[in-house]
Amino acid sequence: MRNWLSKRREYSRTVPETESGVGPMDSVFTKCEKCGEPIYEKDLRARFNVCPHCEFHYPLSASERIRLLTDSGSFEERDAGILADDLLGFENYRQRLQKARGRTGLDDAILSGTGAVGGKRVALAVLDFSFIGGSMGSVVGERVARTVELAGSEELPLVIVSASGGARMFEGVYLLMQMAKTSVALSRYVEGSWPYISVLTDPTFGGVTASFATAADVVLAEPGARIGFTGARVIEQTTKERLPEGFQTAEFQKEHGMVDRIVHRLSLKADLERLLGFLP
Amino acid sequence: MRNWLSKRREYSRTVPETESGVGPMDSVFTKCEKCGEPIYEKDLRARFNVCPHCEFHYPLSASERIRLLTDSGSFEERDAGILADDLLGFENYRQRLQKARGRTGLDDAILSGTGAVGGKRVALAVLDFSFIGGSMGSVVGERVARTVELAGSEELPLVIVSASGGARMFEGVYLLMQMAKTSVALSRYVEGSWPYISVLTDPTFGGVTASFATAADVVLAEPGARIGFTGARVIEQTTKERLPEGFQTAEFQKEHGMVDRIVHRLSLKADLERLLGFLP
Amino acid sequence: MILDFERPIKDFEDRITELRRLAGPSEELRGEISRLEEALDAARRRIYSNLTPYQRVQVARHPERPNFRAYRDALADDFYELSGDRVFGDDPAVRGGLARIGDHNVVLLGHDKGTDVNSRVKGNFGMAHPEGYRKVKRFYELAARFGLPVVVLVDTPGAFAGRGAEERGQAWAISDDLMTLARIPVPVISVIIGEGCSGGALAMCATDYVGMLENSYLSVIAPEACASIIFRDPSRAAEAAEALKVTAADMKGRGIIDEIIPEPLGGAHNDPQVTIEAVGQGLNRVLNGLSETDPEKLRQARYERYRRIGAHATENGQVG
Amino acid sequence: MILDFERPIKDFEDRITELRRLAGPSEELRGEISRLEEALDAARRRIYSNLTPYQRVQVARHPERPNFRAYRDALADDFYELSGDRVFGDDPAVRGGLARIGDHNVVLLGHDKGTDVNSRVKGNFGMAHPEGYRKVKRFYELAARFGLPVVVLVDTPGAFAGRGAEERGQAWAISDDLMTLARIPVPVISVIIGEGCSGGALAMCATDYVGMLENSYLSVIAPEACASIIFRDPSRAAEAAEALKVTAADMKGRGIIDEIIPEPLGGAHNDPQVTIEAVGQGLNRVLNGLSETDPEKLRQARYERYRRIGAHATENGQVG
Ligand SMILES: [Zn+2]
Ligand SMILES: [Zn+2]
Repeated sequence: MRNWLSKRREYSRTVPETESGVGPMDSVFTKCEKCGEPIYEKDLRARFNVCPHCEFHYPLSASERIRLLTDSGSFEERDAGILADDLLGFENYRQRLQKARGRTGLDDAILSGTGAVGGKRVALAVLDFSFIGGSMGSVVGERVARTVELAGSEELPLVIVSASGGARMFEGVYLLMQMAKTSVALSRYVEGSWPYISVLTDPTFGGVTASFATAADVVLAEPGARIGFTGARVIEQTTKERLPEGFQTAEFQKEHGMVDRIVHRLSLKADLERLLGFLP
Repeated sequence: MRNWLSKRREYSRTVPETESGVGPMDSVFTKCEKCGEPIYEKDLRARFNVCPHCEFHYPLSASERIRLLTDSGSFEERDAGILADDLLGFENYRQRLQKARGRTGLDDAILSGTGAVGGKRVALAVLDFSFIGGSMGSVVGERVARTVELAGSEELPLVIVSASGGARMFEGVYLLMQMAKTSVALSRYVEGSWPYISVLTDPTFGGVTASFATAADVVLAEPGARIGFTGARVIEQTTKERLPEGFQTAEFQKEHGMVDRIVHRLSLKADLERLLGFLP
Repeated sequence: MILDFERPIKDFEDRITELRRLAGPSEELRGEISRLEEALDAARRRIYSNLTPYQRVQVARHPERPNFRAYRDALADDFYELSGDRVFGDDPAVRGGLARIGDHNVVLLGHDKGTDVNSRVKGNFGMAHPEGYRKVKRFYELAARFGLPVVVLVDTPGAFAGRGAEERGQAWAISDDLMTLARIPVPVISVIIGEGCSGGALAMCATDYVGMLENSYLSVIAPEACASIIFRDPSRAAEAAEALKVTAADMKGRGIIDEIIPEPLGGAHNDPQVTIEAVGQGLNRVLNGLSETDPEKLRQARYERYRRIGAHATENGQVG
Repeated sequence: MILDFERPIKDFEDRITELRRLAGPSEELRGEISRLEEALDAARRRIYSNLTPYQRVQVARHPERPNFRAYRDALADDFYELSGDRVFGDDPAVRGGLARIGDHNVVLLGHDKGTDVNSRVKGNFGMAHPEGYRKVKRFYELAARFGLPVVVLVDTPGAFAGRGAEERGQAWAISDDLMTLARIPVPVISVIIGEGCSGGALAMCATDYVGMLENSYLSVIAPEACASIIFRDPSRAAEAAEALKVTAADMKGRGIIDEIIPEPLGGAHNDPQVTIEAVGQGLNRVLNGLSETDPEKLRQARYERYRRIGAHATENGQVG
């Protein structure tokens, strides 16, 4: 969550939230915040929010991500209608939830269910950064755990796409326990022999990274995605250390042995198809 | 082996080989090569070749090591009479073996069997640096493997004390295969639940370190022991890099997370007793 | 060190000491002294029976509060420390090894906050690096291999946030601990003896039994950090501690922990001996209970326990 | 690059090219040319059918010899590279991933000597660091988890000897690979395509099937290093190679490997295509054979195979 906000602030400079998670694209044509080139909104949408000029990957909503990855019409949502409960009575949490639900049309920062990827059926969970920064709370934890169990019981490969600023501290210790919840579920799944593929997108931090997002057989990441435990801003504040260029990028994580491959968003589906083709 | 000789050269400056592996102690009284203080041979023997002034650990023969670690009279040697066979017809190998056997009274660079440590029966193998630098060859590999199997079949804890300059290249690929041999044996042993404790003494390098000596549940090392894969001299020659003070010492390896504890020779038996007391 | 809210207590203590000095052997001030002693006792009771969450956080951080070393030395008849992650280094922020507690051989580990400036710095104030979490994983697996119960004493402000920690996969190391904890077929029990903050604490307390000392806390984030994010004002840490519901009582009330271990009046630092004994009795009781349990049942119960916890409701209102 | 002993071959080749140039379209020199071509063929045959062990070592190191990349690109219908040891880094000296070879999905890995100066330096000439061996362990375990056979192409001058490698536990990483290899219940097959030197090679070829290309070598130490130690004279490498018995024929004769895969006349670098096809056929044959085998039988056979090898005799003379 601390990460979430630091990230969010950076973001709001470049990408005001919209339902699709797309940035300054609501006019017919706009300027890429990264390379400054003009982009037509339709081009950007057609490329799932990847700049046609500099290939910068803008945030992508869970629904668009599912459209990107699954064979058309194959996705069936599961576990809809699970809603966060403000058990701590945390100042403004209910309002925040209302606002996020209204703005995104989502129950919470996740969509999950089953779908086909190149004809192969998988259990799929996708986090959505536009819902309170994709922060992990009880609903994300519960739906991830149920998706893992679904994969186990139906003997399906498991694919989870993460985008999370970190913890949703409005839920206090409950969200901490979601790390344990998703881990116990995964620890059972991996006793079987179906693969778990994790896809890390910008940004993935905190409790998500420190639990299910990194516990996969294969870890893929989108170019330039910022991935880590604690956000760079917080680290600089606490350690007073200047961090190197590219710190915590997907490329940095690959160089440090934490990520298997950097995959361009527009080839992500093809990569998943290849990968799943090799595996049970 | 390359290590063995580089080490050996260093050694010969400090510790001419004698049957006991003890250094310049054959006169009644001598000077510690390390601290320069005078030492009476009997004191040194009484302290198992640890200098009473500077605590420098001189090499210790396998038989003395067994006397140090096992309850008196409890050790029963196994697998005696396994002799190296010069299958490659390597120049001078037979002569070297003859010489080493004569000088040390050993079949090869190892003694193995069963013994009691504080009343607890264990399978024990001890390498002897004074036999061709404790280099691993077929006999070391075979007797280590048999000791591992003995421990497995009699459900005993396993203790191996290593001292090895590295590979005995006179045996060419056979010695390489001893690494595989000891590993397959150990991989079965660890399917059981009896502990394997490895003790690293000065020097432990090459094939021994890269196989059974490091594959233990608990790894102990004597103070100042030089431990690694490739010897410092070779590394400096090949990389032209100046190596830091204390490189590859037991303390260095502990700092780098490779060794559990540094144990003074004179408390090694007590440590083993404590350790074994906790374990099956 | 005296915490602000402990000031009145300190004042009474000082005055009593002073009077004793004046009175010397004479009987004169006896009455006055005993009156003050009663006031002191009352003040202690008043203050400590009404600690706010943030005051408890301060007590949990008290430098004189008994920490891992104190428990280890008092409760383990023998402790054989093991070290190293076998891949990069040895992190003194977490320590562990083989220990005998009561009749039980166990793997004992915990965060080491140290006892003086040097050891505190060496132990990075209990904030572990990936090396530390990988050493912890080694301990979990060692325990599983030998069928030994694991006892964890949790006391950390969180996993360390720094460049090296990120470069070496802090998140990966913590995740790996959680996966290992979920898997090992031996009893795993933990007591939060001070601070239990962030995933750095969870990696060592997602266990079959979780006890909390009365004034310890468990939180996803430090109240100060939470305040500076939510309220944009670190000085509102007390409110954040309140809102985050971090106390042992909160956790027990929500069924997240098994037991609150009471502290002596004036907090653990006021009587370490009594505190340590209380923890020791708890550990022995739990070890006796769990050591009989069938490993598969343990894993099953652990699964169900952590699979359940959450603050969510399905649309038909029933909590999932 | 021309090896010294290949010089006569090169001379014939040059003269033939020259004559062809002079002759142009005319028929004149036809006779002379074909005479030279026969001589060239004879020279090749003469030289390559009598290679000394050290000459084979030089052939095994030939920069134009087909290496991991060539086999990967030619033999894998698809190759999905995976990377990273999940604790410190990714070592390009060894590469691996998921691949389809013939009808088999496998985990394919090997030492990457690169194809040009940059990639050779990046891959550290096939000398891996601990990160590399830990990545290899990850591949072994991934294969075990999914029941995929492992195919290893070995081509290394040895595990890297350097400061960082020692600091991060080179010996520990290699030992861990050997322990993992011994354990995994899937077929593991390796082909030594070039250099197979030291424990750095063994960590990747203590397998259920070991093939060696005709001019590859397997040795505990580089002949040059052996010579400088034993003979105190690196220039006596040829003698050392002789004494160490490093050739494929030696290994086959001693029952240490399963098969010698013949190379085309003039060595693999003289006709990579043919060489790669030969290896490919061998891999397919072995994969077809082993993929049916019961996992426990595999482990048992692997155990017996490596438990047996040794050059020792018991006093009553019978080899143990
Ligand atoms: Zn752009
Ligand atoms: Zn001395």
